[in-house]
Amino acid sequence: MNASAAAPSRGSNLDLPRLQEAYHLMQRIRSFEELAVDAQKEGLVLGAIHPSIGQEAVAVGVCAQLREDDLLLSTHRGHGHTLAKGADPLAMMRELFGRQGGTCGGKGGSMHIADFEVGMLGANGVVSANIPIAAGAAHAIKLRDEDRIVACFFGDGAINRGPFLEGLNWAKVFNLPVLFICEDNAFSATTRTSSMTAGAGAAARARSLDIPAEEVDGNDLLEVEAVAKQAVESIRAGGGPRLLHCHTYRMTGHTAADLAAYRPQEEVEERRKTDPIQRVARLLRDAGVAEAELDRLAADARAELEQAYQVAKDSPWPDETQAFADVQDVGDPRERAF
Amino acid sequence: MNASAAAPSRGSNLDLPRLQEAYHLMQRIRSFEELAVDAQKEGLVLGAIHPSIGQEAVAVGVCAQLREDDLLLSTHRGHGHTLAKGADPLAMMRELFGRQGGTCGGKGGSMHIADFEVGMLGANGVVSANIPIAAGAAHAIKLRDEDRIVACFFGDGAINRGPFLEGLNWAKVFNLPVLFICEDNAFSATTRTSSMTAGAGAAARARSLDIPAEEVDGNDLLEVEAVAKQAVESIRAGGGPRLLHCHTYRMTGHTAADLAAYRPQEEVEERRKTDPIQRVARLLRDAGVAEAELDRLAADARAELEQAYQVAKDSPWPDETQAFADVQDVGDPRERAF
Amino acid sequence: MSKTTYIEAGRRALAEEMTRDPMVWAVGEDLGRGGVFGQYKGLVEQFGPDRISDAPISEACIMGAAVGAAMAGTRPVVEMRFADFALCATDELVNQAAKARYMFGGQARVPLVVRQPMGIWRSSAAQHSQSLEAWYAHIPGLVVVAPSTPADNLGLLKSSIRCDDPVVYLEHKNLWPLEGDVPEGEHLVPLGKADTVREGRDLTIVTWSAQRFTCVEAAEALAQEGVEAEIIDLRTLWPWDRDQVLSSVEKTRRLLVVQEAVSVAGFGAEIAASVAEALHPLLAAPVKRLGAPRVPVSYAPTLENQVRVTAEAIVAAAKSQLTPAAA
Amino acid sequence: MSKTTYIEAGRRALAEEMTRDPMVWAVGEDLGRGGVFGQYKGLVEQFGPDRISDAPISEACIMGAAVGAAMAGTRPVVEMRFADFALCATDELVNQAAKARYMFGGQARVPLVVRQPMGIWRSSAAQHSQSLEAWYAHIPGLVVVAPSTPADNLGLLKSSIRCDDPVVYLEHKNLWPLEGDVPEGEHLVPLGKADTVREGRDLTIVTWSAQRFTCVEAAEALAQEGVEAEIIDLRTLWPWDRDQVLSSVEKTRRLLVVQEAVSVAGFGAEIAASVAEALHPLLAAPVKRLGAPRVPVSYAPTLENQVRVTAEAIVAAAKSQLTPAAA
Ligand SMILES: Cc1ncc(C[n+]2csc(CCOP(=O)(O)OP(=O)(O)O)c2C)c(N)n1
Ligand SMILES: Cc1ncc(C[n+]2csc(CCOP(=O)(O)OP(=O)(O)O)c2C)c(N)n1
Ligand SMILES: [Mg+2]
Ligand SMILES: [Mg+2]
Repeated sequence: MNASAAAPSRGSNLDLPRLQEAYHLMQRIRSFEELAVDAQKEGLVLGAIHPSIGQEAVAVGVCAQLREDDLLLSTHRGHGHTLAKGADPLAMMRELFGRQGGTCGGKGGSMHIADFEVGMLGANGVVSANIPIAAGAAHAIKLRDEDRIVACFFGDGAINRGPFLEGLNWAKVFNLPVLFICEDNAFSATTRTSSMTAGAGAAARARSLDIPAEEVDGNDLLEVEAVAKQAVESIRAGGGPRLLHCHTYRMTGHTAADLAAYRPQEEVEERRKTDPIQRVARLLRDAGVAEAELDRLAADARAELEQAYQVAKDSPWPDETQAFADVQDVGDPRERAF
Repeated sequence: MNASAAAPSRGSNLDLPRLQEAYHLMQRIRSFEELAVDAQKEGLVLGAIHPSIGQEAVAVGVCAQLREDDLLLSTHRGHGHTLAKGADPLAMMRELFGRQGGTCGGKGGSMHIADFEVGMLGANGVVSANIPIAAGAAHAIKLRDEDRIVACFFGDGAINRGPFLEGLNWAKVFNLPVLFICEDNAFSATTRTSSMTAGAGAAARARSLDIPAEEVDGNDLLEVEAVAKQAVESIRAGGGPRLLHCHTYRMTGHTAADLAAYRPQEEVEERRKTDPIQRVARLLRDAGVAEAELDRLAADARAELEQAYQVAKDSPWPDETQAFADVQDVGDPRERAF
Repeated sequence: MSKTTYIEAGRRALAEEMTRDPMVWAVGEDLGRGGVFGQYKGLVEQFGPDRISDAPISEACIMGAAVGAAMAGTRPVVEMRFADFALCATDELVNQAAKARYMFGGQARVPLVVRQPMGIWRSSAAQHSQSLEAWYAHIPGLVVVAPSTPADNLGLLKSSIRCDDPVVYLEHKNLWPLEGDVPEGEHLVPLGKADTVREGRDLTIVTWSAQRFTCVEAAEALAQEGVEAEIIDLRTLWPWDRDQVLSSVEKTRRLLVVQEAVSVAGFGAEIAASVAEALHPLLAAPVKRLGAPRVPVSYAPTLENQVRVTAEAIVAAAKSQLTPAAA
Repeated sequence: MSKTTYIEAGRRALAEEMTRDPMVWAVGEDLGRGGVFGQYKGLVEQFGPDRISDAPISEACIMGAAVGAAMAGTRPVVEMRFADFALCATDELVNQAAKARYMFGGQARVPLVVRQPMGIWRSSAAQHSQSLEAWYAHIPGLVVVAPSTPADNLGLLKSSIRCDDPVVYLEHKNLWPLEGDVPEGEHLVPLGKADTVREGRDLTIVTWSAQRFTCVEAAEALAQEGVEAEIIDLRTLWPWDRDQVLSSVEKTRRLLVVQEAVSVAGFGAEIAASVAEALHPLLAAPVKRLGAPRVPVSYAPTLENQVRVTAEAIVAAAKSQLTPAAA
């Protein structure tokens, strides 16, 4: 789907260690979310979670191009981005379980995971709201004359909110170092996004703002990597904002609780064949990596996350006094309440 | 500037009576605003006014294509649109002076002029806010299965606010009968809009939403008329929303009080040569209309508006009890205030 | 009478009004699949996708378009999904919907109902749990409604749809499954009328929305100890039923206001201040408010619980008002 | 001391803080030409267009970008032009700026000042005249400041810029030309401290922003008749100076709150309710609020004047509190 990016070479000169690492990371993300879905059924995950199962290639392909000090702004469907940016899955699982040691100390939950240590400035419960925030973080980078960049993920539904336009316009006008990634999984909650979207979507809209944009098969890790790499290099070199429009598919319902009965099962089955993890597995196999090695990587990922699950489950609840901490410096948050 | 619209034929087969009428209307608008500027200096106009002097061809060229029962949504710079839609200049002048008999009974002033009798559903003090409202009015027309259309004017600065994107997307998704007109006068208050705008502007953004858009010389009445006529016909026939991007120039400051010292006087002088009223006068002269007739039309317009000015000036202030009328049906607005 | 849930009562109200008046329509994200909580289930099958309309994720445009559609002769019911997301449409609601009629000198009417599911709903955290009724009560032009029972959700939603003013309609997410008796036929509850949930001589508890039930629980506990609390559920916050509140406090001489929202600058302040202004010489104890501390709502239950007003807190507050020292 | 205007004091505050801390910058529409009221005049020449930055007409993005820029290590001062336009950025202020620190478990700081020129300014009508301080006082995470004098505008804006919390900074448009004494050197006014404008034994008038001066006028008239009013200008609305207000009312035993905003659910309700809760047994008269009726602001002066709180209204209210019948 992407004409202008260098066609990723397959098989022959693959960077196998890197690809195995990516495969492992994708498996860790998948395991995290599968376990989180299970944990919700068991009542361990307390609020809504939005799995990105089937979309892992976007998170992994893009974030692999970032440095640790680059910044990330994510969405309600942000576990994959966050893990790919290097966050600790145990702290994330604890956050989902609302426990001490969670990334936000149990105050945020899945939709507000943040890990400032790895440059992850927050998921967001408000669709599209992270876009101006990302532009602003990039603005700070410019003012501080740093060479960091910002990656901002959002969904296909988010492009119909005003902050998408305002944030992209802002980033272009101020020539800011930000990579916008539209993770187009075809759905906005229970609505097929195409039914509520005019025009060809994120890339077309970005181009109307003179922001260079590429459309890629978001389930093809190598394509995502190649195009993201070019974009990140250009942005870091001062070339201004860019947008990647990644076509993918949401394999689960909107939330873990959504059965997604509004779409034909055949469609889901058809799309399952393009599972991004299986595609990487095929690449590795074709390049001669042994099945046992693939199994080992998958099992290792699963084991790590099962361990995180167990530890999170046994972690204590936040201390009640924490409810009143970190509100603000000025004024007493308890005043006049009781 | 407009390739696809039928090239307006000049001179030869002009509809002279209609063009004289347009000329008269443009002169009425010009007189209204010149007198309003004077009146502000004399302390008669109470709040801010935003003259559209130099932009009259857009208002007149577009509104001439509308029926009386079509709807209009306008902006803070809306005197021209409103007069072109058929509103009574005396009621408008009274509104500017804050008097009884004003279009809004003195409650609104220039930025909130509305005249529902001629389908004018309101100017707006919030940039871009009229765009979703226009889409909604068109939505009502569709639900009621009427053949009316909505015309929605806004400035070049308005396209950087989110409601522009949301409103255009909405209109396209629901295939609504609305004509968007971006009156591009090159300025957003004291800022040159190009310095804060990414990409080529309104038409390009509309096209990215698959909304057909034309760019026209907004100071060329015949071009505006021709392109607006086509657009209105298409919309009324159920063709969905369209956008006109009209390039014009704001001859005055942003408000009547703004000296616009931030732009070179030469630029203003240069643009004065393209004054839309003088261009129509030339057309009429070239077609054989006598200078005396042109003078008569201008003088008639001026006299009508001077009369309105005088009457407005002598009109009584609104009765104090009106402050508490038309707030809402439910509840007493005076309760607990004093 | 029949048993119905709060959510079903809202659904029925909308269906009845849409049947009665072809100009009533609803628009919001995911309505075609029944809405995010199922409040619209089955309605698209009954009324078609033009009148139960999906929307893009465009809260500002949902609200703004509704203003235009209302001014142009229809009666939109707009769904904000969570009250928190209505903050993406504040200009449209406050600067446009609320002011259009007045600004335009009475030419416009904006008959528009904005449904905003509100309140704390287990582990939804800071961006999905707010109660901002005080904001809307402060804005001239808006009516503010917060039903607590299935019957009221039926009768008040119907009245709101018939009202020619823009109405902010706050359903509490925790109440969706609540069952209650609902009249069979046409049932309208007038805007601006409070409901005396329980009579009592010793103090007046004024509340609204889900806290009604916490207050009832507290009143039952108080009754065990011989204290009879009168509970008034305001139901409509603007206009609020001043007469009923004042005459109750004239009888009981004590006022406790209970709200789920942040107490500071919450709507309870309006009630408490109004009663103190009007009845000071009569009061046997200071007016008193209970509400959330001024902190965002947390995700973890141990933290989230810290901002909830509990029945125990209500009992304690009521008792403090009855001790002679307070008088 | 030297004489300075309110608008110039704000300009000086920003210039001083930008000089002191290179991470402070300002962004808003038309700032390069000095801002819509001239509050930024000359600053772009001094600090360059990156630090006194123009912005597109994108209030949501101005606010949202400021949140990101604050989290990423700078200290933005954002200009909303009119408080009314901040309603285009409510999600960004309330759901993002105010909650980020808490939601993220303390990882974020959002040091951000939102300048919102507020209030009635001759014939600006409904969309350019609002006073919505009560809204922001209700939102956990926000600081709310409303200076009334040049010295306070200098000292409070500087303190706000140094504060690590998001601050809603409400300058009153009518006060721009007001002259007053301002200290020459570094002048900081602490957040949360009220100013006792005038001492008096007979009643306490609590006010803020431009109404301070109407209250002084009223107090002078009252003094003619032997009534000595104490006037407290809150200056900061959150946190408000509860101690100073309560100790004044303990002395005077009477409270009158005067605000320009709509009285219903206005911030005055918080003050009145708090005082009634805390000092009921001591009060010699009921607490009392004055504010605007619940109507949008009109354009024509005869109508606009109907919503203004005048010195005469304050005198009358004060006297009603002093008549024995009220006690
Ligand atoms: C402003 C706002 N409106 C509505 C919602 C409710 N909501 C949460 S996720 C979602 C769908 C978002 O679709 P998309 O942007 O495509 O992201 P995806 O969920 O597909 O990853 C909606 C409507 C919200 N969180 N914020
Ligand atoms: C949301 C909002 N932001 C800012 C303003 C202040 N303002 C009034 S007119 C204007 C410039 C608008 O420019 P444009 O849209 O090009 O219209 P023009 O004035 O040129 O007709 C601005 C910034 C406003 N009214 N509303
Ligand atoms: Mg999606
Ligand atoms: Mg312009």
